[in-house]
Amino acid sequence: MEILWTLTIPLTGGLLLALFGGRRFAAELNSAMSFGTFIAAAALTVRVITDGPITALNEQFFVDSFNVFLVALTALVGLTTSLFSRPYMRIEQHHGKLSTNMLRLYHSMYQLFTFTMLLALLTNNLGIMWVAMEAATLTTVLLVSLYRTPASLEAAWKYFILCGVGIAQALFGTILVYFAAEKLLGAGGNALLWTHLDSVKAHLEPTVLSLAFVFLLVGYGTKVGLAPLHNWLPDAHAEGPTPVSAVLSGLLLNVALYAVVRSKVLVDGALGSHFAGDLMMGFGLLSVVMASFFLSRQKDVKRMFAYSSIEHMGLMTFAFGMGGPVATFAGMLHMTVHSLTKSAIFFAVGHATQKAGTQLMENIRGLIKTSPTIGWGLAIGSLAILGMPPFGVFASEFMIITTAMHAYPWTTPFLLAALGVAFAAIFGRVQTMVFGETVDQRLPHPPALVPVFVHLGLVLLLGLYIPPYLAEWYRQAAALIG
Amino acid sequence: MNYSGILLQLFQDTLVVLVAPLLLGWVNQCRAWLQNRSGAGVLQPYRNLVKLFHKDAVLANNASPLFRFTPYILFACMWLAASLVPVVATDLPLSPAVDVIVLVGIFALARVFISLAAMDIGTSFGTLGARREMLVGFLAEPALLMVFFTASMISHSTSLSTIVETLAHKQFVIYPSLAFASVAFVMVLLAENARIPVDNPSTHLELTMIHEAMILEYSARHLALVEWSSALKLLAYTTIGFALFAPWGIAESGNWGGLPLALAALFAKLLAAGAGLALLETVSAKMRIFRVPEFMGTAFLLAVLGLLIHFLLGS
Amino acid sequence: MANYSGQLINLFAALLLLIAFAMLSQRRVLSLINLFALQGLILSISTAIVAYSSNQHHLYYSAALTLLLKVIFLPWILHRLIRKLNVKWDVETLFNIPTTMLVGIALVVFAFNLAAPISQMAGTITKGTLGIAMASVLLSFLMMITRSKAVPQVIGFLAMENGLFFAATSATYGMPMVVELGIALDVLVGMFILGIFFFQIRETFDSLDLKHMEKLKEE
Amino acid sequence: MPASLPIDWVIGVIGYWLLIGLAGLVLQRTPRLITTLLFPAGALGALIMAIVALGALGQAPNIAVLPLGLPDLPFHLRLDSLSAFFLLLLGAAGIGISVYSAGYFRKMEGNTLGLLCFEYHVFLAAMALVFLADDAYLFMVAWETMALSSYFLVTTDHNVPEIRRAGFLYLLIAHVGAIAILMCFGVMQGGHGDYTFATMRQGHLTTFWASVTFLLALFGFGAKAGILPLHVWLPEAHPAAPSPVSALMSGIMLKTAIYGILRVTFDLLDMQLWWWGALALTLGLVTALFGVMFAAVQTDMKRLLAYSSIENIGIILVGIGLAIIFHAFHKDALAALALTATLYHALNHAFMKGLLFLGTGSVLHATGERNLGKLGGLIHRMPKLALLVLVGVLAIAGLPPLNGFVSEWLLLQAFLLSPGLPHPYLNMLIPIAAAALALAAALAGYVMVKFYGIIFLGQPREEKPGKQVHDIGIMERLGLTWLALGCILLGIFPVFFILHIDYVTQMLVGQTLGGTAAQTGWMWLTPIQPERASYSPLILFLIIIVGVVFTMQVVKKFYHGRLRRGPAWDCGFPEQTARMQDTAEGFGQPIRQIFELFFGIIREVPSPFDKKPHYHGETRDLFWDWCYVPIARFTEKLSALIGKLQHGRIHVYLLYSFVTLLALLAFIR
Repeated sequence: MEILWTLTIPLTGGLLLALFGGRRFAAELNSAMSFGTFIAAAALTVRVITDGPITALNEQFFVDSFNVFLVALTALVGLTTSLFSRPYMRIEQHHGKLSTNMLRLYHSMYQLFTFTMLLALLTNNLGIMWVAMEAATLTTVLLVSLYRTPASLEAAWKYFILCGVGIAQALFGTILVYFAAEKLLGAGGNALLWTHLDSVKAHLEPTVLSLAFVFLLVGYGTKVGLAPLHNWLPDAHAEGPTPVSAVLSGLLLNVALYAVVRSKVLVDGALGSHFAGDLMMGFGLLSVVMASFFLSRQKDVKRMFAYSSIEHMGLMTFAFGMGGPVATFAGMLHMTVHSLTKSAIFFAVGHATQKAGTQLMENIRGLIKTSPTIGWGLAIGSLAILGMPPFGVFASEFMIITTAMHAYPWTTPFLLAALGVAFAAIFGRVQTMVFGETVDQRLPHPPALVPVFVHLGLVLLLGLYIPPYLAEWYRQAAALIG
Repeated sequence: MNYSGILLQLFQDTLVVLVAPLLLGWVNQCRAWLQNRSGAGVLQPYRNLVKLFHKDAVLANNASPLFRFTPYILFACMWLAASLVPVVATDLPLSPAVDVIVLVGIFALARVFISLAAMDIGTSFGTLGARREMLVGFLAEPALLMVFFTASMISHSTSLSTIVETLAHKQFVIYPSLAFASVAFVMVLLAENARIPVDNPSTHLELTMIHEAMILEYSARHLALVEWSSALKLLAYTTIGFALFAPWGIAESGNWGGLPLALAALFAKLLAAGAGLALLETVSAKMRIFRVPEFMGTAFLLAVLGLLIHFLLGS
Repeated sequence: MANYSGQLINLFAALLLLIAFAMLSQRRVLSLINLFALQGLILSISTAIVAYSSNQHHLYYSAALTLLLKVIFLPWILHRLIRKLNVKWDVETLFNIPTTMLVGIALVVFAFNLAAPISQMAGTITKGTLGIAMASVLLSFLMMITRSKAVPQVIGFLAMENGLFFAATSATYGMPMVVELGIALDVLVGMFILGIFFFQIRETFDSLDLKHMEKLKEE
Repeated sequence: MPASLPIDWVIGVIGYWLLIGLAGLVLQRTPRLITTLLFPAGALGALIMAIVALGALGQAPNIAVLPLGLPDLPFHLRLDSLSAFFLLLLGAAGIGISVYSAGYFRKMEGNTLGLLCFEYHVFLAAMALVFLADDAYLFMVAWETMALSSYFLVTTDHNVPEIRRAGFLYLLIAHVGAIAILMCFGVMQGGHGDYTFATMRQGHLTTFWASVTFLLALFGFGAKAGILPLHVWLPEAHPAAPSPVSALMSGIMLKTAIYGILRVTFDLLDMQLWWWGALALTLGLVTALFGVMFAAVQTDMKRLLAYSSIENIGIILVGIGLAIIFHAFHKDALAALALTATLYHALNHAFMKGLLFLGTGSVLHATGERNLGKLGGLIHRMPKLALLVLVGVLAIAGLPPLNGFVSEWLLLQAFLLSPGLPHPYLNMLIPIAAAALALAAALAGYVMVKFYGIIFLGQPREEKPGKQVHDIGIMERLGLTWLALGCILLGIFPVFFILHIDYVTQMLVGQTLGGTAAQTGWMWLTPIQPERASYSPLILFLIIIVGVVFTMQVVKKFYHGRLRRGPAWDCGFPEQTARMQDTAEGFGQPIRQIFELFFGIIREVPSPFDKKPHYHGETRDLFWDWCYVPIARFTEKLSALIGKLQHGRIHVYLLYSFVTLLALLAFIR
């Protein structure tokens, strides 16, 4: 039941906002819808915590402890981002960057995007999951090009083509999985249902599955932003409106990684080897290293943090690739804290860029002086994302690095170098943006910084104290993933 | 803590205080003879001291308390140093309180204070002298320490009494390491006591002077104390040299019988040493101040070599 | 009948591959679109045959769907687009055609022996076709890489979709209906969005040449 | 009553500090309250900490577990003798510094002060937690919190670009070091995410992995301690910070690194190899010599002190190296001696360096000058400060009878007693090491004479019109007096303190020094046997006093005592100005000349015909050009190379995916 609510609310929201998205109350409606979604998701979460994994609509939907926390996370970030986007978009409109139609498009697409995310998470059917992922691309691609500037168009085009092609590979992978499964489960719907696949994964045809995994990894990996398939990501993040960047790197990447991990489970079951894990570790490590070196030559603040997202997705992929209770636990924790922190950073960055009237970092100065909340938000957020304790990102990095040192020592020098370079790159620039003297104008509307500090507060909490039920979740999920 | 020990200690203390200027006088007299001058006589230092003690003291206007206080500390330190060296007898009651490393420390303390005092007035010469003094000091100190280390490696002890006893009262052995050490020691002695070739105690030539530059501003009683303590310093170094390289004749703890012999030996050695020192000073020429580091570096090197040789040949 | 149908499918598969090559070598946009339509037609026919031979009724629907979408609707849209944007120029490729063909042939070989072990275990009457499907996917990928204008790239994208669809039908008697519908919907919406894009790009750069869109990079 | 456990008290103090910090944030409106109330309150906390730690020394380790941290890994805390010793150090030095700060920050304006108060006390609490942590996670959290809070303290005055740069450099090196420490824990962990130190103690590593662990620890902690070549942040960050913060960082924070090295090497690892010791010894010597050499040529008083901190860390590391060597060869008595010297020097340094940094703080406050070339003659303006600083100067110059000498004496004794190691090279290495150590110690004297003489003695080199220089206030005086007292007591009653350090050596190398050290009464310090070596600072002190008093009396008795004041004579030089005194550059010149090849020297000497002659001399740290610049260049090159991949053409991107796909497909065939 909750599942239906969780899905229908954003869907109806999307349709409603397609009509009224331009009105004055649109932003509030948007937030209200997101709030409803959040409530439904929370109810669903409670339900799952109390009485375990559930399936619905003759098994078309399926919730276990792995995707339920992602659902909750998605709903939460969706809510906070909608709260943030209210004043942000007002200011953009005030700056004359947006027309009413654009605003309508934005609002309705925002809701539809949330819907696709949740659908991709909740569905039990790999095919539907694929459809939802593709739909997610379609809903966001117009948001990326919202400003109609040449750069934004270019970014959107690349985003569309690269992700489309990537996702096509994923479809091929899905077809192969189906091809392997239908011999065991018979033709028809069941052969794509995750629950059924999971039950028979040991008997699936290894060669087909390994082939399938390659396509799935390349496909969904493109959306995760794994190097060298990541090229769309920085453009899309930098050129789209900031709320979109926030949800892209806070949610979309997570969901894509979720898809990859789901398929990894099947492949591991079928092959009984560490093949999938090795591939993921390789991609993860490559992404971390490359991203950190990209980081060190950025001028555009949003672009820089986009690369940092690539770095962190790489780290998660690496963790899931390593497998084992600790690493997987760490991977999921990292998913959570990264999307919280990164979206918080994007909120702060958004307002900072509006104040400075540019995204070029050398023109942003002394935020702490003019608007301490934005400045501190940015400073603390960046320190958190750089893995400074006592923030949650450190907790997961702690587990990942120590496990790697224990299990795969040869990888750690790369990690050390990459993290060091990334630290120098990001922190050196953030420091100059936050500190120092400045002359800036005030914002026409008061910025919404509650979301920023809510997120950072959560991240801080997760660094010092992980609530037992959350830990229990993660542990069950880790057990599922193996 | 037997009374004889304490008595002996007191005796040695007074002895060194009284004898120190004499040694200075003797060295100067020998130099005079060697440069065939008639010389002022052995007792001249005493006369100087008396004269200085009768003069009125003149203090620079901006002299701080530290400046006035320093001569006393200087004097106390040097006196202490001289009286802690087994000059006539070993195992004096105070000797366990201080070993060779501490001795070096005491010299350093005195040096730091006199240099600070020299900088206190803020004249060009004073600071210059202080800098040079510290320059000489930071090279001389480790060299001296290394010399001591060589000796204490041999005697497995850093307390001078034990060193003397092992060196003097064991059967006579030739330690090649000690040879190196002795050369190094003599160089250190020359440098530390402001003798030629490092410094010339009897000129005020600003290009070369070190020790004199520091005490330019002192007069009367302060100057007297400073002069006296430098005499004590010379004596202390000489007696240390005896203790390390010619420890024969020094009396055991508390036997008064050995004392006359010890005294005789001491004076004989002092005569010889003074003459030798004078000879050295006469035959060598004052070197440029820039060469001093090389000179001291050589001393340091020799000392370390001695130590290494001790390890190579084993004890 | 079954064996005939099997042979027929193989024939159509071969045709599919042939068209893929033709698209790879084709210079003119209009004929590209026509080729694309032809491909769709073949696809739907083969699907129908599969449906008939292994009476899987939902495959009829998907055949019909293909016919509607990929033979009639999309080509129509594309035609209208290029008429509106009047882009009838030749598509100059980034590499010259012969090289591309050679690479394509290499790809086909690669795809075949990649698919060989799998098609052994295919339970369907359409054994060898998986390799062909994969080959056509890879070929359209190659085509996207080599074309320097926006429209041909999109056509390549759609052609890839065709290949996938063929893989689905030939190897597995088609995906579940709901998935088919979903995919179709996505393709449709995607096409709309692309249409919008063409106009936006056009009015921003007054050309559909992708070389205008190389600004965003690390310098 | 469980609350009577020492560890609970310590945790209580930590919480108390955090509360004070928050209170500081709250009270931003009323700065007076912060200085008059909160900082003294913090000092009180430090006092309690010191007392509890002193009591906890030698008690059985007591353990606490807080319900925070990772799900499987709550915060484990453990208070054993090692932690207790360093907590004592923290508390004892912290008292003085906090009291001083209460006076020092008077004039700061509210919001900055509130923030600073918060960071300051978080910093204290984090350091205490580092000493207390008993699992890797808590340790790392405390460690990085310490780094973070100190970073924000350093950048208090963040409008100055140099200060920002200094802070960035500091945090960067700290972070890289932290990752290395993390890896070192990663090697030692029991697997399955069991990161408690208890399991690490149980675990047994192969020689190779043990060495990897040690090297990682040496690197990681070395980055914090400022061991060559990771020292570059230190002379940048210490001058940048407000003086009490510099005192905390230099006096206490550097010791956390020492603590870490000791903890990992002697407690967590179950083996020690002799070459680790040799490595540490050599590194320590190089660091010490390098540090003191650079200190001698500095012209900024706080930079000078920072370099002197590098020197002292080097000396401490030498002690650790010796201890490792001895322990590896099962000469535990000697190991105990070396370790005692190390710990004693750590304690001494906390007091001396705290005192000196605070002293510079007062000078800075009074004159607004950090450049030695513009100071001078302050002994007349601020006599109290001058006296207190003199104690610190004599102590850090390693002069008897103060505390710096005691630890150096012990260390030299350890060297002297070392022969007979079963390894010939070591036997060769050790006398040379001793010589180098002696050289460093002697140079420290040079440096300190320069420091004190140029700041306090002579005449003011530049008169600041209208700047009224006044002596330090009561709070400052209290704080400084406490530290100075510490220097003197540590110098005169070493045996008492060594008896307490014994608990630590007992725990680490299973041997104690005190038993022998105090064998002939508490007055005499005898490491092995009385006839081998003995030292009685008290007697020495008394003799010097007696000597001075006696001489004074005699002179007063026989002397008429007439005294005139007049202008300085100076060889009858006609007229002399303050500019004729030796400058800081001048005083450093001999060192520059002797050790020329170690310095990167840049000088602009005016030509004789310059209308406005301008002299500019600066000595650069060659390690910049040797390590850091190349690394930076390499990174830039590499990132430029990788940047080319983001080429901008969508076809190229498609090609990437295509090739990746084909490669993977080929890979699985």
